[in-house]
Amino acid sequence: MIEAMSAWNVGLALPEWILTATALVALFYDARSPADDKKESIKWVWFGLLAATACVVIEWMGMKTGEKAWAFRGHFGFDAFSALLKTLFGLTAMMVLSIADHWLKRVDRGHAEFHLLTIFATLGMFFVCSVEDFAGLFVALELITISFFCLTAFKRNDERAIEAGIKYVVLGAIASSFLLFGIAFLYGATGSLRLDALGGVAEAFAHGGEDAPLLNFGLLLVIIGLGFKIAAVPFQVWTPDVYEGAATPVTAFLSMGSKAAGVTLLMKVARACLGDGAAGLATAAPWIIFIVVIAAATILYGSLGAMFQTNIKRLLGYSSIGHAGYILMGFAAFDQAGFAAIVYYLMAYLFTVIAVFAVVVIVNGVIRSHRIEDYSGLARRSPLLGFVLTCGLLSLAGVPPFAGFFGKFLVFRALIAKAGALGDMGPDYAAASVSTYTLAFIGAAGVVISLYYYLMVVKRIYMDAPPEGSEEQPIVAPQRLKGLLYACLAGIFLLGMVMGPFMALAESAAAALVAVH
Amino acid sequence: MTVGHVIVVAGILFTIGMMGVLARRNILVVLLSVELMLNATALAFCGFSRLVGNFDGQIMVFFIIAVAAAEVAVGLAMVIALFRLRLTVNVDRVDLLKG
Amino acid sequence: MIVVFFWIFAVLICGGALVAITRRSAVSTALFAVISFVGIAGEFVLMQAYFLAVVEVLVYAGAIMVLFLFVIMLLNLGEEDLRILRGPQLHWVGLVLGALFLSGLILTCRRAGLFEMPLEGGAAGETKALAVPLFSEYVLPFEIASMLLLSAIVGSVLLTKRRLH
Amino acid sequence: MTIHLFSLAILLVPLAATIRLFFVDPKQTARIHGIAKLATFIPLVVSFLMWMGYDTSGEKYQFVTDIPWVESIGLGLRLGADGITIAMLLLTSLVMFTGVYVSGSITDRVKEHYILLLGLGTGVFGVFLSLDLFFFYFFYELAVIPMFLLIGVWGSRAAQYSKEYATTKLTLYLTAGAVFALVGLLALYFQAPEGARTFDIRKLEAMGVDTDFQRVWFPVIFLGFAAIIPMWPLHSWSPIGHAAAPSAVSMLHAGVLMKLGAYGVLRIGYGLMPAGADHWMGWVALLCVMNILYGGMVAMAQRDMKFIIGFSSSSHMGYVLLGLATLGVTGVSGAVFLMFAHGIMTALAFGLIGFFYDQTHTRVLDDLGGMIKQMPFIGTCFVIMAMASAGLPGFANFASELLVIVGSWNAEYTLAGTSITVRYLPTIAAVWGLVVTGVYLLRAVRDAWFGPPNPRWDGLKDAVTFKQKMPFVVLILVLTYTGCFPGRLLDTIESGVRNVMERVEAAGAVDAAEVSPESAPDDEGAAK
Amino acid sequence: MAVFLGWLTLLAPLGAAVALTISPSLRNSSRGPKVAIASVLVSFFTALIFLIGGESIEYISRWSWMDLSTSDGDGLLIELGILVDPLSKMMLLVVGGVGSAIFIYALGYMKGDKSIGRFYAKFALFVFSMLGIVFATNFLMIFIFWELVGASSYLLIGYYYEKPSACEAAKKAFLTNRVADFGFLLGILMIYDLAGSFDFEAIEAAVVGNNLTSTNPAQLAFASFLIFLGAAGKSAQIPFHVWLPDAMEGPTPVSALMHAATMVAAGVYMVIRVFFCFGGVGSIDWGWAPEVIANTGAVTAFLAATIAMVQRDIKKVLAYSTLSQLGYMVMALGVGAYGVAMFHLTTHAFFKGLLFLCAGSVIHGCHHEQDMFQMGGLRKKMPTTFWTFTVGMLALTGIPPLAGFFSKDLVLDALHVRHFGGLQFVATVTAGLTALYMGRSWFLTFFGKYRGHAEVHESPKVMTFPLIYLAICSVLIGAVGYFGGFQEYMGDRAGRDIGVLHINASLAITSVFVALVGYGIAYLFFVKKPELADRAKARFSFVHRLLDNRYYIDDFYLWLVGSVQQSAAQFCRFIEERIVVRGMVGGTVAGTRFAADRTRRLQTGRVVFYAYLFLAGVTLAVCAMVLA
Repeated sequence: MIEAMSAWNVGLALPEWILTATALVALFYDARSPADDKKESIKWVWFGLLAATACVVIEWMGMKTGEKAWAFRGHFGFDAFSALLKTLFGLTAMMVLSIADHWLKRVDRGHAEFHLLTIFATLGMFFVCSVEDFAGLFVALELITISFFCLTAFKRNDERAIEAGIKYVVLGAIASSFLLFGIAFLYGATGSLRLDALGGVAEAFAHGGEDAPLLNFGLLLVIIGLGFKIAAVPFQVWTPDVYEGAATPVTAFLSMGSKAAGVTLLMKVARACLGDGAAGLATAAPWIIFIVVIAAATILYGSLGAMFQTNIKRLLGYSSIGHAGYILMGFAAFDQAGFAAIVYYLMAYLFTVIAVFAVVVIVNGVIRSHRIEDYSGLARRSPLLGFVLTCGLLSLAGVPPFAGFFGKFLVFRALIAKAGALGDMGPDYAAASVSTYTLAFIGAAGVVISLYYYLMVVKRIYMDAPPEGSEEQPIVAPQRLKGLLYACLAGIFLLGMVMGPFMALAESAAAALVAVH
Repeated sequence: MTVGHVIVVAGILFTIGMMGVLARRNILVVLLSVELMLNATALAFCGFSRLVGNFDGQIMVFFIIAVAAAEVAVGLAMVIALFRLRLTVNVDRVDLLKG
Repeated sequence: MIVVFFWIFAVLICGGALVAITRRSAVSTALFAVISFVGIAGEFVLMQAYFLAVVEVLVYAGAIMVLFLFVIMLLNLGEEDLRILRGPQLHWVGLVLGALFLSGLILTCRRAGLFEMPLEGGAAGETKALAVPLFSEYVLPFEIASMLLLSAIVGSVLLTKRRLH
Repeated sequence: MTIHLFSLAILLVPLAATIRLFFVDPKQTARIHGIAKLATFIPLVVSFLMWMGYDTSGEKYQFVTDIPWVESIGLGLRLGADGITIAMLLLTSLVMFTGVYVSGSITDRVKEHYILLLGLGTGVFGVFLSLDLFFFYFFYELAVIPMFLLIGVWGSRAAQYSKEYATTKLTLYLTAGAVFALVGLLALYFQAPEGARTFDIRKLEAMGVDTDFQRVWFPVIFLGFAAIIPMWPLHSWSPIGHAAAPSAVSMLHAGVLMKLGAYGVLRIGYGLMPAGADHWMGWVALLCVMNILYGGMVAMAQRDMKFIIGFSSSSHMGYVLLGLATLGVTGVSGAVFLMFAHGIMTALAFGLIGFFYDQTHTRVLDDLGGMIKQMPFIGTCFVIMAMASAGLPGFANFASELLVIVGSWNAEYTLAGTSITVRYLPTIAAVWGLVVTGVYLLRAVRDAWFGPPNPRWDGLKDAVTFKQKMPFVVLILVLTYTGCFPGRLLDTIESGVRNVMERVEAAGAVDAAEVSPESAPDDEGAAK
Repeated sequence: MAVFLGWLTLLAPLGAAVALTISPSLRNSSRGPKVAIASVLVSFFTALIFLIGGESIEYISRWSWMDLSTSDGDGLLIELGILVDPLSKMMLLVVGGVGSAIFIYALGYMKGDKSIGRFYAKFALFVFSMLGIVFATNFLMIFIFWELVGASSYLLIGYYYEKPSACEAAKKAFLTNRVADFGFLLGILMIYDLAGSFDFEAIEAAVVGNNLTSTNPAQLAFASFLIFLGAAGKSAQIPFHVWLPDAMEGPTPVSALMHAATMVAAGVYMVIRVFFCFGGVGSIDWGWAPEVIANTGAVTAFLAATIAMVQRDIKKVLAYSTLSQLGYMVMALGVGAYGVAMFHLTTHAFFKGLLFLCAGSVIHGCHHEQDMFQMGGLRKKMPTTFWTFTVGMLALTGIPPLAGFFSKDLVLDALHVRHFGGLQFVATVTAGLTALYMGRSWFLTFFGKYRGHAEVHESPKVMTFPLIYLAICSVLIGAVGYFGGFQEYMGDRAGRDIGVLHINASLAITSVFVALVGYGIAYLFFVKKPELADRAKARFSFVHRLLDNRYYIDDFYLWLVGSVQQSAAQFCRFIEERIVVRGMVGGTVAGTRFAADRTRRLQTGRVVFYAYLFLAGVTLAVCAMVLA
């Protein structure tokens, strides 16, 4: 163990190296090749992503169950958890690039930059999965954030895109400052930047009743910083604006990639707070209540805010806030089951969100609008797109037999388990237990409210007549994206109906996360 | 002098930076205020580095500076793009996206 | 002695920042911010983080602020803009929030006993002392930071290019 | 892992047909109809075979299929049937089968219609067959969501409410109820000690649930299901939903979907939380009086035919609730039997209303009149339906309502939280409900069918072909057969109910033993 | 064999009804009615066989209909069955004997009606329902067929469904009965509570053996009163009498069948059947119930007779007359003279059936004219009808030696024996009124000059044959019954301590005298000096108006239904729409929408505001943490 941790073992980060190499080669390629043919040819970057992802999978296959490999003297870890999430990020990036190809064809500029920034962001996400200290955490997160700043404002001739970028930069930088300030306090509390150093202090606090103001303060600020990334209330305000303003493929990437990166880090921090005894802060009632309150507020904000939206991307922005709330429900559970639920939730979310945004991109390509009104009669103009979008929205709403349902189910399951467990822990935890149950009911209410606005879109798609004169104008999905749509559809249904194998993956990831090394 | 003093000074600077973000409408100044906040964290790291007695905190300051530089670069680039489009750097005018 | 310097630098930091965010002109804001950064560098020196102090002055007060000034000049805001963007317009809520946050922070420090921890003592943050862990333990974040900068460059170029091909 | 072909087939056939329909050219409507008919006929046959093969003195759950699904959390595709299930399966397959026949008038997006209809059917079958809490919820939602589109796309305006309003309200209500219940289901799952946690209803039954837990959580689960039943005052989605839905969907909705709630109360509420049921159902007996009388009174004030039947459904479901609240074999068997009877009856009603609505495009009584002249067959069927609904002997509704009333007469309803025991009162209200039912149904019959023929409707076409008549004839035959010879079906239901009620009665006995020493004198004083 | 015959008798009309309903060819052919007639004749012949068979054919056959009982006998068991005893045999004779005649008669009356098949299907169904009541072995079975009778009467009264008045009458009949059945079912349930069974045998055993769970007279009286409510509904006793006159909207054979022999008799029959619930046997005190019953009967008898005096419609006169006669039967029930009530029921069935059919014949002859003031002088044109009507009328008014004389005088005697002086007086006066209104219609219809316009003709043979048959019965059956030991045959149903009654000469002379006076007045008013009638009308206009408006009872009900019940319904609807839908649901929706709108407005689009929110969140969290 000690040996493993002190080794360099640079090869372990092969996927990251592949991505780095891809980025660098692309950069040179972009600089050297003539303008016209690199538009299309830059697509090879996609294969770099594929290679990196494949590399992750291969490494993952080669690992024994419960094994964790180390590199960079213990500052880079690789286990089932990071492998699964890296695969997810790789898939996300590949899918986003597929969507983006279609979109870029229309925009007809900046192909190389888009691909490059996507690779950089993905690289950040890969690192996020593996970092073991706050320095790496911070830098990797910033790599993602800065890439996204640029991606958000990618359409720099578009006022809305720039506006979204500005808002994102300003608020993102503030959030980063808070995150850093928090890390500083944690550093002060533990004397180390390592994540696992948190455990000891946390356990001492939770069990010994020792006051740990630095830990609490720092953790609070770290949660705020990461809460910004996952769009948790009250740090969610940027989400709808940025989602609306950014280019659609970027929004897709944001809603899955950026959020998932935040979630990954939160999971890592949360796990660190559990300590070796895996109980740590999970037994600290105030923290539970804190997360419960945030989760409840987030769910309600996301659900309520979306009700009156007329722009589908904005609606999805609010929906993304709501989902952050449900993911936070998993954090409120604060145990292995909760982590497994979150991982499953992310897997389900990936296919769902990509499916939805793919349809949005395709539809926008024809009708040049993101207004929900203009989706009227989509099912008549394109049965496939109508169906995929409906499945996607219903999956977002958390309705069986779609993937989103089982994710939500697991989250609820974990949360109620926690509520029950807290209830058994005695009168000190009564408030925590009650608030956790309350969160479950608020979550249930959120499901209903959110179902309402998703259904309003479905209503447009199926029940309303297409706008005047457009009945004859079918919307055709391009062949390549059709493949993507079918893949997402398969993912949505498989994760929603044949949960066993995916659940096993999620559980092994969570187990790896919680395991003591 | 104690570590607490350093942290408090960092906190004050952080708060001032935050106030700057709240008070100013010029995006450039807003970005600059954010830089103040980042610097405050750097100060805090250095202070805590003294407290715990290793250099990890100071190394963190490096990264902070690097990230701050990157953020500034991107932020300023965006301001330029905004100015080109709208001929303004007033954040209050940047409110197309709302509701 | 250190106490005196500490307070001088503290005043520089806070005063500079305060003045910076209340100046009408963006240029003077940037200049006063430099004062604040110099103050921070001073505090670094007091904490024997010499290398950081140098970096702070070079990178922050130097490069970054110059970049800021450069952009301010580039945009060449007219009189009208400056009038619109005049001075601070802080709502009292912001002040209250800031004060509350600050007092929370101070309270935390007190509870943690930070005011009993002397600043003096400990090893000096010389170049070598920092370089060794930076290029061994923290080489990974370092490399990530390099990618980050690369990304920022690509992004900045993308955003400010006047015309794409 | 055990597999029983029957229970699996009943679930998989509609599912397979749903998938098959995806790949059919939308223009081949005949083929689509064919697939749909086949996919509903096979479950009908299978459920009949299950009924015949069901051993009333055998195992509690028969035809068990148990396929591990997510083993780590104790989740499995567990299907099985007891007597209650069999009755519900028969009901569902009958209504589905006839529903497909009456929806022949649909011409717009036929393929999608049947995909959703069969998906809905899969969900309903799944709920009835599930022996797993998770899949119970899963299939339930699966049944609700297609409803949204079915009503929204193929439905019609319901009085002052648009079909979109109706369908949204319905979907949200049903989902809210279900999600509410889900929290309860999960709590039920977690009350088991670590390691023994499972969604398997059979295992949970065997393990038993802590009494205090039952008392706290029974209302949660009950309320969740009560929204679906629908219990007053959570009923307002139902009449509007009925009114807006197209024929086949109204049939399924009123005929089957509303039964899911009561079934859930029985299977999960009573099956797993007998003490909770024993504790709380007294209040339900009072609330269901509101269902019966209030529903009837509102129906009386309606002029839209579907609204009348819609409110009458909520009135009839009041009897189901009353039967459940009796906590006795007679009343509960009556309730289950009534679920069956009411399902068939309302399916018939909505099929008939749909039939003439397709031609008249109005259901408002004031516009109709004397139509039996133009549509003797449909009119006759409607009168028969009204008779059945009004609780006339010879139809299953009467037999089952009689059981409910007799069962309820002997029941004592203890209001939890108070020392009040109610007797007779709910029964008296229920009997009066029969009068109220008669009033609005006969009025509807008179206003729509009798009276001088209206020349406006001279062009109406009666059901003439076999295809048109078949669904109505089948439903009437079932209604009369089970009404005249309830024996076999009732035996089946009874065997299921007896298994459930044994536990409830045992819990009640324990409860009485706990309570009686100090509060016995109170009961005497509060009786009546 | 006898058991089989019993079931066959019960099911034959059902079979006919089903066959006629499902087979269009049978329905539209001339064979259809014959099948129905045959199915009713079965019950006539069975009745004869049973009566001839005497005690050797008395049995109970049971079939378990709904069985929820366990092996050790707990739980509910509902049976259907055939109970053959003197009472059901006699009732079967009434239903079969009168029913067959009416069925045959209808063949002529309904000739030419397009949907005669449908008519006979409903008719047969009605007979089936009635037979179910006759054969019932337990309370639930009687209730089941009770309801079926209600339903089939609904179908028959509303036969002319195109006539709004017919639909209304059908609905009224059904709902009035439903309201009464509300009481009936509750009564059944109370008895179930008391005796622990629905079965007549078991309940009787419990009553005789004093095994009831409660002997509180008030409770028992209430139970039997509730059961009587059911009877009052079917037998059209005040206050449930309103449906019967309206029910004349149905074809005349229907009126004859329902209002002479079957439906209205069912109420009385049921009370006789369960006489043990009314103090007929055993030593248990049933409280005030019998008295209420007797008084109800008296009030009904008197009020109906008075209303009958002012009716213009020949069938309505007979309808009120039926009410009045039922009042007699109920009076007899009230005083415990069950045998006498049954005797009057039997005779009444024949002569009232006869009268209705005669009226039908008149209506048929006058081309569906029902107003007596549009008739007159039909004596010559319709001799058979005239003579048979005369027989029926004399029987009804209790002129010896016709059937009504015996039965009505026994009722009077029963009242006398039980010292119900007041009731006896009312009954005697009513006998005079009966003669008065019957004489009035007799004179108006058959004497004087023809006042109508259409060509009048005698009815065909198929209609007059049943008239003659019933007339003969009406002449004979009273004497045969009285002297042939009808009351003894009814056994213990003759009453607990009333025993077998005999004609009391003084009572008989009084009643005959009163009847003759009635006829005299009728003759005076409607033949001798018609202007006298008008003058009386003018003189006592208040009374006339009261009678013409049927004591305003119908109007009261109309108000009750139209205003009170509709207002209640509208009130509920108001609650539904305003409070449940708009208030609860709408409130939730509005609340959510309000919250949603507020939430949305938080997104002002201004990044500075966002920063405020951000800082507010942080500060809130920090403060909470520091304070915690």
